[in-house]
Amino acid sequence: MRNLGATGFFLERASAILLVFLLAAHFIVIHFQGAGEDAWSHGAIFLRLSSPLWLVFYIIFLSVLLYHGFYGLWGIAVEYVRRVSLLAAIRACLVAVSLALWASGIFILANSQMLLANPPALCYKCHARGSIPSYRAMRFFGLHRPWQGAQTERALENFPASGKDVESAVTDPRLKVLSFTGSATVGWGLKRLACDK
Amino acid sequence: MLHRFDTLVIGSGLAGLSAAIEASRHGSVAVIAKLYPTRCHSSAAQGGIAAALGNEDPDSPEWHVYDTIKGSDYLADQDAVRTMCEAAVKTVIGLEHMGVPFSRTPGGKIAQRRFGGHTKEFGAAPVRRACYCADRTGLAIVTTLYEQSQRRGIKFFPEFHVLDIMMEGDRCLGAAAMEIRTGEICAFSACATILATGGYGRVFRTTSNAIQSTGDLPGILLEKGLPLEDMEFFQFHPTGLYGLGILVTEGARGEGGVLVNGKGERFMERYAPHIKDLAPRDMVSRAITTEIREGRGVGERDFVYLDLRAIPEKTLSERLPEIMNFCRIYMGVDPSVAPIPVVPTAHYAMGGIPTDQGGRVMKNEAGETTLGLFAAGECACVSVHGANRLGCNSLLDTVVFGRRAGEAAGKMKDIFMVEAAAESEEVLGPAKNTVSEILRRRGDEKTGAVRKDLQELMMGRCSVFRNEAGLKAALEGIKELKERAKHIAITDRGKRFNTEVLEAIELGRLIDLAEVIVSSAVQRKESRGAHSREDYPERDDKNWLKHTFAFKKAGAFKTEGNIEFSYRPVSIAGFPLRKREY
Amino acid sequence: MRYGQKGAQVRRRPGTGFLAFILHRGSGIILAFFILPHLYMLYFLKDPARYEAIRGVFINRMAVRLAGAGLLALVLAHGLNGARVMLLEAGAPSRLQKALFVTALIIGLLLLAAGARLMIAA
Amino acid sequence: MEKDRVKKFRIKRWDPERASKPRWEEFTVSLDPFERLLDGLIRIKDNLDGSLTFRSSCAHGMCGSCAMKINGKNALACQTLAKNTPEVVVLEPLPAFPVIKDLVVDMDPFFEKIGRIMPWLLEDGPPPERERTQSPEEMKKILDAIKCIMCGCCTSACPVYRAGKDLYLGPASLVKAARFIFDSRDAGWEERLEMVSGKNGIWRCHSIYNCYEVCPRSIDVTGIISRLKRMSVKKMLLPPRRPG
Repeated sequence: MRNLGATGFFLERASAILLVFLLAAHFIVIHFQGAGEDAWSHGAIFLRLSSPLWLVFYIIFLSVLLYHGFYGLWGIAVEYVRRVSLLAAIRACLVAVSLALWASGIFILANSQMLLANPPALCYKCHARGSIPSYRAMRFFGLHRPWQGAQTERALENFPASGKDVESAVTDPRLKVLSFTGSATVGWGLKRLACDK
Repeated sequence: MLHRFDTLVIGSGLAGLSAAIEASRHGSVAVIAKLYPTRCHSSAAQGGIAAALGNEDPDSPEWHVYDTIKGSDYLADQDAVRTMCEAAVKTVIGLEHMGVPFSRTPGGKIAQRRFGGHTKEFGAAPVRRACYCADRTGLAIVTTLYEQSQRRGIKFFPEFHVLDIMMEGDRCLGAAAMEIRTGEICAFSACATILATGGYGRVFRTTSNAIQSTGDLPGILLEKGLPLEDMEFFQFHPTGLYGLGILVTEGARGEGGVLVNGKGERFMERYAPHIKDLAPRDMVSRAITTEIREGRGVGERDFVYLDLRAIPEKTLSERLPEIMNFCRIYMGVDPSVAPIPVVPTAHYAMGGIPTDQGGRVMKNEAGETTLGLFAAGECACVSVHGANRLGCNSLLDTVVFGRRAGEAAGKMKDIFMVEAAAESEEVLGPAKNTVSEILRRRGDEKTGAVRKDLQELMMGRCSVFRNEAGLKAALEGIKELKERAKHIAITDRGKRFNTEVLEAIELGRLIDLAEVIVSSAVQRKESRGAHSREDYPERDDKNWLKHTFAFKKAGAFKTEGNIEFSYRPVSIAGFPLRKREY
Repeated sequence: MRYGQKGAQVRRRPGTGFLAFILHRGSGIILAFFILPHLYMLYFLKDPARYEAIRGVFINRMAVRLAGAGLLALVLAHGLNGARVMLLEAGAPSRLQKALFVTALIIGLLLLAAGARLMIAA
Repeated sequence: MEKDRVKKFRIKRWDPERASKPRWEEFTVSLDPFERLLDGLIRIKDNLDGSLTFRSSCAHGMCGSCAMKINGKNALACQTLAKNTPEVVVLEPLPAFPVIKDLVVDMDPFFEKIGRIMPWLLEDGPPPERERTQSPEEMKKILDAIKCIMCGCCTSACPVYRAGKDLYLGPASLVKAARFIFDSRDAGWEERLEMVSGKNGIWRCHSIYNCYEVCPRSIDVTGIISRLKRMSVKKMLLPPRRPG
């Protein structure tokens, strides 16, 4: 038990700092798209999960979040529970529940990888709206051209893009169908590009 | 409840804790006190503890001895003073080793500052001798000693009010105390009992002393037929906050503060041309009182100013932070921009339970001691302070003689066996009677009113200046107060934490002590140190170079009221008597 | 004059720090349990139709969108106060604790306004 | 006196010996603006109700006896002036400690907690002939902590302490620990730091600042605890040496 307190405290603070960034990314990508946006549609999630970077992101996010949250709950228990045996039981419960949650998260991620290897056929849709935050975030993580490196068969639905990205998407031979929401000029320009295919 | 320890210490101030720590080397020790250990009044000591460390100025214990004797107006026993001053350096360093967080010089040594009456080369100029911890030296030392007592496994009994000392002839067998929390009276048997209950400044209205400084133990000893020594000498500290009596340490003048009267004069130049504001306390108090009496007080009121504005702000906040705080809180004055209104305030009892240098309580002027009974600190009189104590010598006195008493008391268990007392009327009877007698009283007097009148009386008749007529009137007044005290009605008849009963008991002791103080003052027909008679303005070494022993029993030489007196010569060892000038 | 037990009520203002602490603890507990619905939903990723059906419920109900904004508020409260506490623990002077609380409050409200607009807008 | 101001003291009174529940009682006394609330209490005890029970000693904020809850905030009655209080002064015993009678609470658990952290200087070997040296800068590190008078205001104001009295050491004990841990002369700092880093020590502090707000000695209590936290983390991360 050498200075466990300091370790716990330090990890709690460290995980908090990590969480600031992880949660910011999470909120920007998922929640700040406007309620009508599809950043957490089935396709969008699978698109992200097809990238190893996002996979790692989610594993870290899950672990850090669970550690931070359950360590916090444990801290409250320590403060209010006097009986040592009860405290030990609570501790065991918290550890078990957090591990179970972690395992189920990992299971979901693993499951998604298996689905990705054998996907249902779907069309690709492209949102040419470069200004929205999620686009900027994806650009930041280098994920703004999700179709590059994707297998032809993979389902790709509804991603944000702008300018050059869209051009590359339209000209990419692997993209078969393209739907578009955005201004007319851009739309017609895209159409011309697509026709060249 | 019955308890048995090798050594019993009553009082948890500096003297008590020092004694307890020392005694714990020899056997089991219990400390009982009517407050929690760190609530003692030693923690209010501000300025410092004197020791000729020579860290800031060249210094020598010999000069310290001289200053103390001169400061005492030659009434101190010179051999005891020598013992104290020569032990001072070791004592302070011992305290530092225990962990007292002293302020430091840039070189990392214990910092020292100037204090009233401390000089170099036998009076040449002020010297930096007071080792301090900002202006919370007492708190720092008390806290440290309490910590060390905990380390040594000393058993504390906080909030036990001692009601009786168990005596068997000349031998002390322990004490009976009430556990305030339950009202239960317990007997503490011990081979040695050390009294360290501090002062009794609460006989005066304006005092720097704590509300709990009520002189319980000297009062009890008086009843047991034991003497009290030099009770007429009560020090008035020159700079108490006006109206409150909260002390402004002499260190404030040591750092460069000056006293200013209503005309804006630095009047101490007239009274002590050499060391001015750093003259001993009795002189400064007299000077202030004279200024006020002669109409040179500030405005229409009866105070003078202590001006600290010459001290740089940084020094103020580093070395006198508590003073700054007190002035801001209680006076609404910021000492760095305005002078502080001050008046002399009752501060320290030079007199008390007579002891030898080992803390053994004397039972008569011949120096015969009682077995198993010791005293140290302000409640005791060794006497190292004589007629006037120098600033910073009180902390030194408590620690040096506390330790000596503790050592002597700790060894008692080898020569004096005391068994645990049995629960009997003989043992606990007197203590129980004290309480039941108070509870039996019927009448319409209130403790607070009688106490207030006593304090007013003492302040008016027996403070800085005294005269025969005033003192006689005070004796009459005290007689009346004694009568009134018999009619105090107690409203709280519960057992649990009954402070009303305790206050009535304390008041009884205070009145007894006031009587001894006034009686002693009446019979000493001279002016010496803090005892300043207007009708006898000169020091009279021919007739009065002697300690007063006041008894409450028959068979002595001289009588003033209910008190009888005998005398003990002053020990002179190396410092012949001279006129006292600064 | 004597009063009953409820006779003398003092109006007690909880200290800033205590308020912040309660907010922090409360939001923390709720947020810890927010992991559950997230995982529950993601569990249905294996069945796209089912997943999209559940998602539809969330997207189409205004109340649920508002709840989303509430989640953001909790995250901001927890996170910003966490930042405040960490700053103070890292050595920021104690006398700034109230000012830091107010600062966190203002930043939180601004972020909440911006974020909630994005979350609630269709 | 005309300058007197009438104050109402509303006091929570309880003598567990005689009543099963506390009751509130109101007294009217006159107090000068510059008088202390303690003066008011003494006046009540002297003139109105001798059974009113409270602790007092030094009467100028150096002993810590008269700590109580004044208008909802822990403070010393001897340090609170009449002019700084509203017309009605509400007095209660310190919370979190068992009430003995009226405004007197049992401080034993408080001192017992302080005793747990080995509150004494541990030397490293026999002391030198003279004093151990300590630079003024080193001394400054404990300057705040040595001001403590152990009145109990901080510990009693701490919600964490109130929730788990028998567990959490409480702010006063931690300040006491800091007084030694930051003392350059102390050899036991490592052991003591371990002690306060246990599960009932510094990690229970959530920087609520109640202790800081109430401390009658203006000690930066929470700041000191934060310093301990930093030191503990540093000690975990860095090779063992005495961090500042």
